[in-house]
This record gives sequence, structure tokens and C-alpha cells, in this order.
Amino acid sequence: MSVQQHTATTGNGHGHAHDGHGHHELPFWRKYIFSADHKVIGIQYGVTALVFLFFGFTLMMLMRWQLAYPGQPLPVFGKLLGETAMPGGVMAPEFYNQLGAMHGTIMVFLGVVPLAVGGFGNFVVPLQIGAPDMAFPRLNMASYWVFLPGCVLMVASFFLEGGAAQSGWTSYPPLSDIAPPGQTAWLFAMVLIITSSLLGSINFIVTIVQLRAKGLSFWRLPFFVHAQLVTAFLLLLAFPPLEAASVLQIMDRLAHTSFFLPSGLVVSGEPLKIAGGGNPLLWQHLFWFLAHPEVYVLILPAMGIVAEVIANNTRKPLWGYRLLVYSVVFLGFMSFIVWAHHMFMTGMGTTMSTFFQITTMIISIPSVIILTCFIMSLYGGNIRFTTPMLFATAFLPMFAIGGLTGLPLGLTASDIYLHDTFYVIGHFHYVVAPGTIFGLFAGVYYWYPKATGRKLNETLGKLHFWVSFVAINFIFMPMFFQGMAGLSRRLYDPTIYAHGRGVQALNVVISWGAWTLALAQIPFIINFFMSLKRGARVAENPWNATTLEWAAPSPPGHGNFLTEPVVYREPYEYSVPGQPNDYSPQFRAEA
Amino acid sequence: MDEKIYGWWLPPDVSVHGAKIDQLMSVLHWFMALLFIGWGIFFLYCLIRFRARPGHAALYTPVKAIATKYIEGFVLVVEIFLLFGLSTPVWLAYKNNVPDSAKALHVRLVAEQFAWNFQYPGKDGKFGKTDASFISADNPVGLDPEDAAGKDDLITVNNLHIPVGQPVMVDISSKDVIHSFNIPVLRVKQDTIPGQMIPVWFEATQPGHFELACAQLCGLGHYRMRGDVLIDTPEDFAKWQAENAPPPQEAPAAAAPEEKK
Amino acid sequence: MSETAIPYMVKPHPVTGIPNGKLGIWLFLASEVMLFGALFSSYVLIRTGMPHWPPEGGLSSEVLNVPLGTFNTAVLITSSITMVLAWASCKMGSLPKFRSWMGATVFLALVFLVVKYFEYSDKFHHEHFPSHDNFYAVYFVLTGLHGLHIVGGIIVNTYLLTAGSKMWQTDPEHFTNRVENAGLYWHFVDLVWIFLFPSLYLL
Amino acid sequence: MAETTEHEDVSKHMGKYYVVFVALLCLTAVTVGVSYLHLKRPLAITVALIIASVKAGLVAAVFMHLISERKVIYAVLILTALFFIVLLALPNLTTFEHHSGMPGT
Repeated sequence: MSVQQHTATTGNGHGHAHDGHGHHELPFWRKYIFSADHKVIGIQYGVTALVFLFFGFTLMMLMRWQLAYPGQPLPVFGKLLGETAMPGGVMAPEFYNQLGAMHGTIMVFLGVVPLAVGGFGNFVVPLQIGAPDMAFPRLNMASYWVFLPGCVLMVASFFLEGGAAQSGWTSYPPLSDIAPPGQTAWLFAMVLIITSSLLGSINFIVTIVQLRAKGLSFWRLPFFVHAQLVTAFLLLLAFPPLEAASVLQIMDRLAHTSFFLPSGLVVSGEPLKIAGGGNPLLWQHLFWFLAHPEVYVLILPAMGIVAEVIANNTRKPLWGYRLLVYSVVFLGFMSFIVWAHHMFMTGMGTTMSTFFQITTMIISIPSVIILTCFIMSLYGGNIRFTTPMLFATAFLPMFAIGGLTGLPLGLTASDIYLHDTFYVIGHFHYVVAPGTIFGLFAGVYYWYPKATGRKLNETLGKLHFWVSFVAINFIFMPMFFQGMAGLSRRLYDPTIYAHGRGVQALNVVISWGAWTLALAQIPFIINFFMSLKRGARVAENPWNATTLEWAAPSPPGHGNFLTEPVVYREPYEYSVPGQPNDYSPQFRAEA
Repeated sequence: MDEKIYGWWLPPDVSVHGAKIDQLMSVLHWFMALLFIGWGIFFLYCLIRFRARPGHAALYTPVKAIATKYIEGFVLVVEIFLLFGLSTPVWLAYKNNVPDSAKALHVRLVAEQFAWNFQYPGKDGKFGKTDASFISADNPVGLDPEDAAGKDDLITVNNLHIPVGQPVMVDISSKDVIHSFNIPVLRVKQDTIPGQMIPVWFEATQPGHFELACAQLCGLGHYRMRGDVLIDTPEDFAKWQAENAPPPQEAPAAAAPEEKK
Repeated sequence: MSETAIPYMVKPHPVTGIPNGKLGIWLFLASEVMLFGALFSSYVLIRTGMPHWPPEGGLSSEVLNVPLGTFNTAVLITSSITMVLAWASCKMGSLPKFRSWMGATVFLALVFLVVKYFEYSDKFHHEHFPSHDNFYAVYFVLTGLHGLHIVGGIIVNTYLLTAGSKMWQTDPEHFTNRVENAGLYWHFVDLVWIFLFPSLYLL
Repeated sequence: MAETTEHEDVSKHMGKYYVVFVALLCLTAVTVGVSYLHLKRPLAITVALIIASVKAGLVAAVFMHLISERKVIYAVLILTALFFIVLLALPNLTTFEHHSGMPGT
């Protein structure tokens, strides 16, 4: 629990120089299943997360049928899901709410964060800082093996009586306190996932602080590492309050305490037999204390990836590298004191709402600076439009839309109208779907050669990108109009309302956009598996990049580097005048 | 209900305070569009002008971009203006300049899964005492049968009648979970928090038949937690109140002082 | 075994001046601060929202057993100093002394749990379960979670006392670091109790 | 802890550890004693928290060696302390204003 079990070294324990590759072959289960190697764990996290991203996406596609064609039976699949969930092939409202809650939870906690932090963080960070592994390899393994049962429990909760959690991914009490047992499973799964994240974040911080290669000072770190460091601090300090809140909600549900339940509740005509005296808003404070920094946990690693890909494909140093670093640090810091803008409509007093409104506006400034730095990095470049670069480029306008539409939501007066409408859905999906997930796809295409020694197919990659890019905008852009029309979120049947009927045509557009987006993932899946065997073989540095991970073999063996890497210069020395190549890697001694 | 008034943008505004919110929304969206289009043009220019091609090379030295500082400065100034010039004053005015309580129509709302229960004070202008222990199928707000002030109280379900031109103050609460009281055309939204009574106010400017929606997930019936908002002329409203007033009864006990948070 | 050699597992990093484990344990304690911080925050929020604390009237010190709580505070403080002495014995190169002090620490931790058991069973005997009211809910959650931390400490310390102490023969410095880290955790558990005791029992 | 001459170092500190131990026991007695005076709530809370903070400070500074720790650990703890204060203050301030400052209640 407290003392890390880190008998990492062979008997003598003090070794600095690593002695190349393993002398003894480990048995299969130690090498690929219960492995302590950061690369294997990174890939385990990455693949698990990709599976959950597609699973969470599938849940959403089911919901989109109900939204586009409310009350009509879903062809083929409707029958398969059983009579409780879809009586006569028509979705039940309870099932719709389960899908909604689980879509949010799975995408955020089982998809994006594990891919961005567990996957890319684990695989890339030690390589980029020239470390042989993470600081605590066994702790790293433990982190994954705590995470996975959490995921299994989360998904298995669909089979409980009453189904999975159905109180939204935010699980606001009292609704969640009185919900069916699926909610308890949700809470226990969250405790496991949070614990796993905490173990991971400790590992990341120690690794980045202690294990950097010789010459790799903080101002020589790739931007991705800076982003991961800030992310790790967010996870470390913001997650425990949600763990505490989960414990309190578990107590409310199992021990019948009243932390979130006030006195005098009457549920379906029956007075609730509880002591009362609690406060439902307490949960919201603790939840959003995590969940707002969580937004930056999602976006910062993606920004890091985009920075790497942009520098590599514009063949010039990142514009304003230090400014970028200051911005992410400031962003991380501020993200702790803006959370209550999610609670403007709970009857907050004017002083506190004004305070949170001001901090919310302040936090938009570093985002503007980051975007400016990225776009100025394009200026004067020699831009290669490889597949990772296409995804990274698309990240910029998508993130811009997501950021701009945050303005009306962060301002209290306009939030009165837009709060909890589809405008909110559009806003944060622009940040996390075509924003973060595109950034993560850029990472998959960019580092796949490092992980497998083979490149992904560019034609399939470009097909994947273009169809996804067009489809995803057909999904999220109409949501702003639905939100402006006043349509509430989380409605099983929006056509109940006159203003919902006014924008129902858009729901059909959105749903078809979603299904097209699903089709667009087929080339990616084919590409991902086919390239394992058939992709073009690559050497250490297929992208002519400058950062340390490209000094290791592709794929890197145990211990990562053949010789201990030494760093000689800044991370993005591209197109240095007077050099024969347009890239001067950090690890090359000659200028 | 007139369906044609609902399109792909803001529905009509029939409230006194809503115009300022709409103005803020319009300024905001023009600003956002301007910024995005200007930024997008520069973005596309960069992508085309600096694409890789034979004979083209990247610039190592960073460009001195004074313009970006001006643009960032401009964004900052506009944000400060939006914050302190538009949003905060509108919010503070709405939250603090509550209309004179004596002139307003007072209504209480007790939300439940999945209905809106309104309590009108009736002729005496006093709400009858309520308590959770009295709640039953035909007493949805838990009106104390012993309380004289409650004898003339009018209870409606999913039906909010209000007059034009008179401020309405609704004290909202919930008996089970969190709901959110949302009338798009009146630009009103307020979460109903169980255990708390939170006041909201609005004043309608024209009569009509509109909708009340629940904006916060409250369970499987969240989607159908719909109410009708009927804005009447003052005369029609008075008539409605008179017609629906409960029949007078003997009032046995004196009214206990009202409990307020 | 062919696990990779990680630098600074035992020797301190030349710049930060500490080995990996020590930074790791402090980061872990930082997250623990936020965990208990959230619980304390909830306690304040719930308590200030209630007209009376405890809700049934009276004083916390009349509801909870102050002598037992005081005794337990003294037990934990004593276990902290025995932990320090266990670590100091390692530093001074004496495994037998380490064994006795660490044994004392584990013993005192068990005493704490036994006293806690009597307190709990007394409450349960009077039908004062967490569901009784929010006073008991807060009391049981905060002390329960703290108790779980004590259990965790007992497991770690027992490991260091028994199987873990084999490392003394091969790598005494590494072993001493582990004892130090376990000690940091143990003092933190003591420190949490130092705040829990007055806020639950006395105020 | 310096690597060299560590034996002397530790034995020199032993006296300090015992002094702190006794001080902690005394402060525990004081805080329990004060609680029997039944001071007014705000005063009682202030006194109890001050004593608890002094005790916690002693444990952290001497037993956990925070008094002579490395910069990187100070940095982590300052950051944590800051967010700890935020976590304690903002939800309670918001709730307090919510209950006291609403117009019309």
C-alpha cells in the first residue's frame, strides 16, 4: 500500500549503466501479461483503451437511433439486446439513461484517459527522457492490473438487476443514491480506476523528475513530457476528492447514511427512511473538483502529442516553446479553481459565482496562447501532410471551436439559457472528440512505428482521417443549433417538446453522421492489424525526428536504449542553418 | 401552441430580463464567429503557403510576430468587456434587483419524479404550511390539512399559469431528486435542490402557451417531465384563479407561523 | 530475473538529493492529504449545515468516549516515536534493535485497533450505526478510513519486520530507505489522527 | 540525511525525538483539558486547531524530517497545501453564501 514494492534491480541494486537486453528469456505470461516493462504496459493500456473507445462509441450509436427515430424499433440489433433493455426492439428510457451514463463514463475514464496517460504516457515518456523504464515498474504493472478489474466491473454492471448506472456520468445524488445496484458497481469501479490513476501519476512524476538522461534539463524536455508532468499532478491532487466522494456515496447507498440526502425526502410517494441532514451539492463540489481538472487531463496529453507531430512535420522548432510550457503549467494550476462554473444554476450566491466566472475567463487566456503558438509554428514551416499531421492539424480548428463555445457557458448570464442544453454537449465534445481523440489518433499514427517497427498504411490512414473529419463535424456542429433552440440534454425523446420538434431534423443528420463516423473507423481497424504483419519496416527514426525516443530501436528492447543516451540540445532543432540534414536530434553529439 | 416560432436559433423571448441575455448571446456569437473566421483564414493560408514542395525549406529562426500579441491583447480586452461589461452586470441585475415582493405573484414549486407541483397562495396571499409527512397522491405538495392559510391554496400539476406584466416569484424546491426548472422562452433556469428552497423571478411580456422543461437528469421519466406555461392577460388570469379556487371550508385551527429557510 | 536496472533506486539523485522511493512516498502522502482534505471539507460542510452537532443534542465529548480517544492518541504518538527509533536503529546499523522497536510499533498499532474495536462495538451495542444520523456517519467514515490506513501500516511494517528484513543482509541501505518510507507513511497516519481526535471527540 | 557520518548524525538527534514525544503527550493532555473548560464554540475550535497544528507541525518537522528536507519535496507539499486550502475553503464558502446571501429568502 504505502511502500512501493520495487525490487527492480538484479541483486546488486546500484547499477547505473543498464546491461542491454535481458539475459534470460522471461516466460510468456511475465513478458506480455504481468509485465513490468513500461512499453508492454503502455500497449496494454492503449489497446484496452481503444477497445473501450469503440465500445463507448457503440453505446452512443444505439442512443442516436432513439434520438433520430424516437419510439421506432431498431432493426436487427434491437431484438438482440433483450426484452428488458429494448422491449419489442424499442429502447426503454431506463436503458437510454444507462447508455448515456456509461457512454460518458467509459469514454472519459476507460477510454481517453487510459489511452492518453496510461498508453502514450507509459510508452513514450520513459523513451523521451532516455530512461530504461518507469521509476517503479512493479507499481506500474499494479496500476494496470487495478485498472482492468475496474473496467470489467464497470461493463459487467450492465448485467446487474436494473442494469448499469443510469444517473449520468456525473452521478448526482439524490438520484444516484436511490438508483438500482448498477450505481454501486459504478462507484466501486471508479474507486479502482482512481486508485490506478493515483499509482500511475506518482510513477510519472518520479520518473520525469528523477530519471531524465544526462543533459536533459527541464528546458530541453519535449513538450509532450511537460504536458504529461502537469497531467500527472492533476491526477495526483484532483482524483482523491472524488475517491472520498465515492466512499461517501457508497456509504449512502450501502450503510444508509445521509451525506448527500437532506431531511424530508419523499420518493414515489413514500418517505425515505433516512436520518437526513445531508447536502446534495456536496457531491457536486467534490465531483467537479476532480472533473474540471479532468478536462485538462484529457486535453493536455493530446496537446503534447499535437506539439510533437507539428514540430516534426513542419520541420521547424516549435514557436514559443517556453511560452507553451508556462501556459500548460498555468492551465493546470487554474483548472483547480474553476470547477463551480458547472454549478452556476444550483442557486449559488453572486460573489462566488462572480469569482468562478472570473477564474473561468482567466483560464481561457493560456488556451488562446497555446493555440497561437501552434498556429505560429505552422508559419514558415515546410509542412508534410502525413496522416499524423492531418490529425494534428485538424485538432487546431476543432479545439478552437470547442474553446470558443466555452465562452457563453463560462459567463453566468448566457449560461442561464445554455446550461444543460445540447450546446454544452457540442462544446465539450468539440474539445474531447475531434479535439482530444484526433490528437490521440495523431499519436497512434506517429508512434505506431516505434512500438511495432512497422508503419501504418498512409492511404488507409488518410481515408480514415478525411471521412472522420467530415462526419464528426456533422455530429457536433448541429448540436449548437439544438442548444440555441433550448433543447435539454439527456432527453430520451426530444420530440415531446415543441422546441425539440423544431430541431428534430438535425437529430437525424447527427445520427447519420455518427454512423458514418463508425464506418470511417473500419479502415483504421484494418490498418492497425494488417500493418502489424504487412506494414513497411522502419529503422529507428522513420520520421526524421529529433527527440530521444527515436534513438532507441523500433521496437525498443528491454531497457530501451542500446547505449545510454546523452542529450546535447533543445528538443526541436529542425532545419538548423548550415546543417546537412533538416533535423538535428537531441541525442547526436555533433552540432 | 404555435410550432412555427421554434427554429434553429433562440426561441422568442417573452420575458422582461431576457433581452439582455439575448443581446449578450448575440455579441458573444458575433465575436466568436469573427475570431474563428479570421483565425481560420490565417490557418488555411499557412497550410497552403508553407506546404512541403520541392525547393521549399522551413525557416529555423522564429518569426517575430508582433501581430499575435495584438490579437491576444484584443481577445483579452474583449473577454474583459464581456465579463465585466455584459455578463456580470446582467447576472447581478437579475440576481440582486429582485422585484418588490409585495407587487409580485408568489408561487411555490415542488418538483418530483416526474411532475411539477405548483402551489398558489389563493385569496389570502398566504401559503399553507407544508410538510413532507403530509405528502400523498392527492396532496402532492404536502399541504397541512390543519392550516387555515392553506384552505384556499390552489394546487396545479404540470401547469403554470401566470399573468402578463406582473413579476412572478417562484420558490422552488424538490421532494426527491435534483430537477431543473427551465422555461426557454422566459430565459429562466434554476436547479431544484431537495432540502432547499431557492427563489427565481421573471416577468412575462406577452400572453401565450409555452413549455416548461426539466433540464437536469432526474430518472427514467426525465424526458417527459414537461409542463405547460400559460401566460394570460391579467383579467384571464384572475378569472382562472377564481374558477379553480377550492370550495371554501371550515377553518378549524389558526395558522402557525410560516417556516422559512 | 532480467528486470531493468533503474537509476537512483537506492542512492539519492545528484540534483534532487533523494532516491526515487522517497519522492514517491511523499507524492503518495500528497494525494492522501487531498483525500482526507475532501473528507474534512465534507465534515465542515455537513456540520455547518445542521442546527445541532451532534444532531440529538449534547456535546461530542458526551457522545464519544474521550478517555479512550485520549488513550488512543497517546498510543499512536508512542508508536510514532518507536517508528523513528526503529529507523534510527537501522541507520546505526543494528538489526536487533530495529526488530524490537518495529515490533513495538506494530504492537501499539494493534492496541489502537483493539481500543477502536471496543469503541465501535459499544456504539453498535447502543444501535448507533452510521445510518443513525450524520454525526455517526461522519465519525464512522473518518475513523473507519483512518483505521484502514492503520491496517495498511500494520501490513507494511509487519512485512519489514519479517520477510522484508532479509534485505538487510544484501542491501542494508535500501532496507533503511524502505523503513524510512514506511515511517513517513506511519507518521502521516498519526498526523491525521492528531486532527481527527479533537475535531470528532472534543469540538 | 547526509551520507557520511550518519551514525553520529542520528545518535545526535535522539534527544530531540524524545523531547518531541514528551511535548506531543503534554499537548494532548492540554487539548483534552481545555475541552473540559467548555469554552465558547469559536474559541474552542481555534484553541483545538492551534494545538493540533502545533502537534502536527512537530510530527512533520521532526519525525518526518521536514525541517531539513529537499526542495523538490517542499515544492510538492506547498502545491498540495495550496489545493488543500482551496478544497477546504471554496465549497464551504459557496455553501455558506448560498444559504445566507440569497435575495428573497
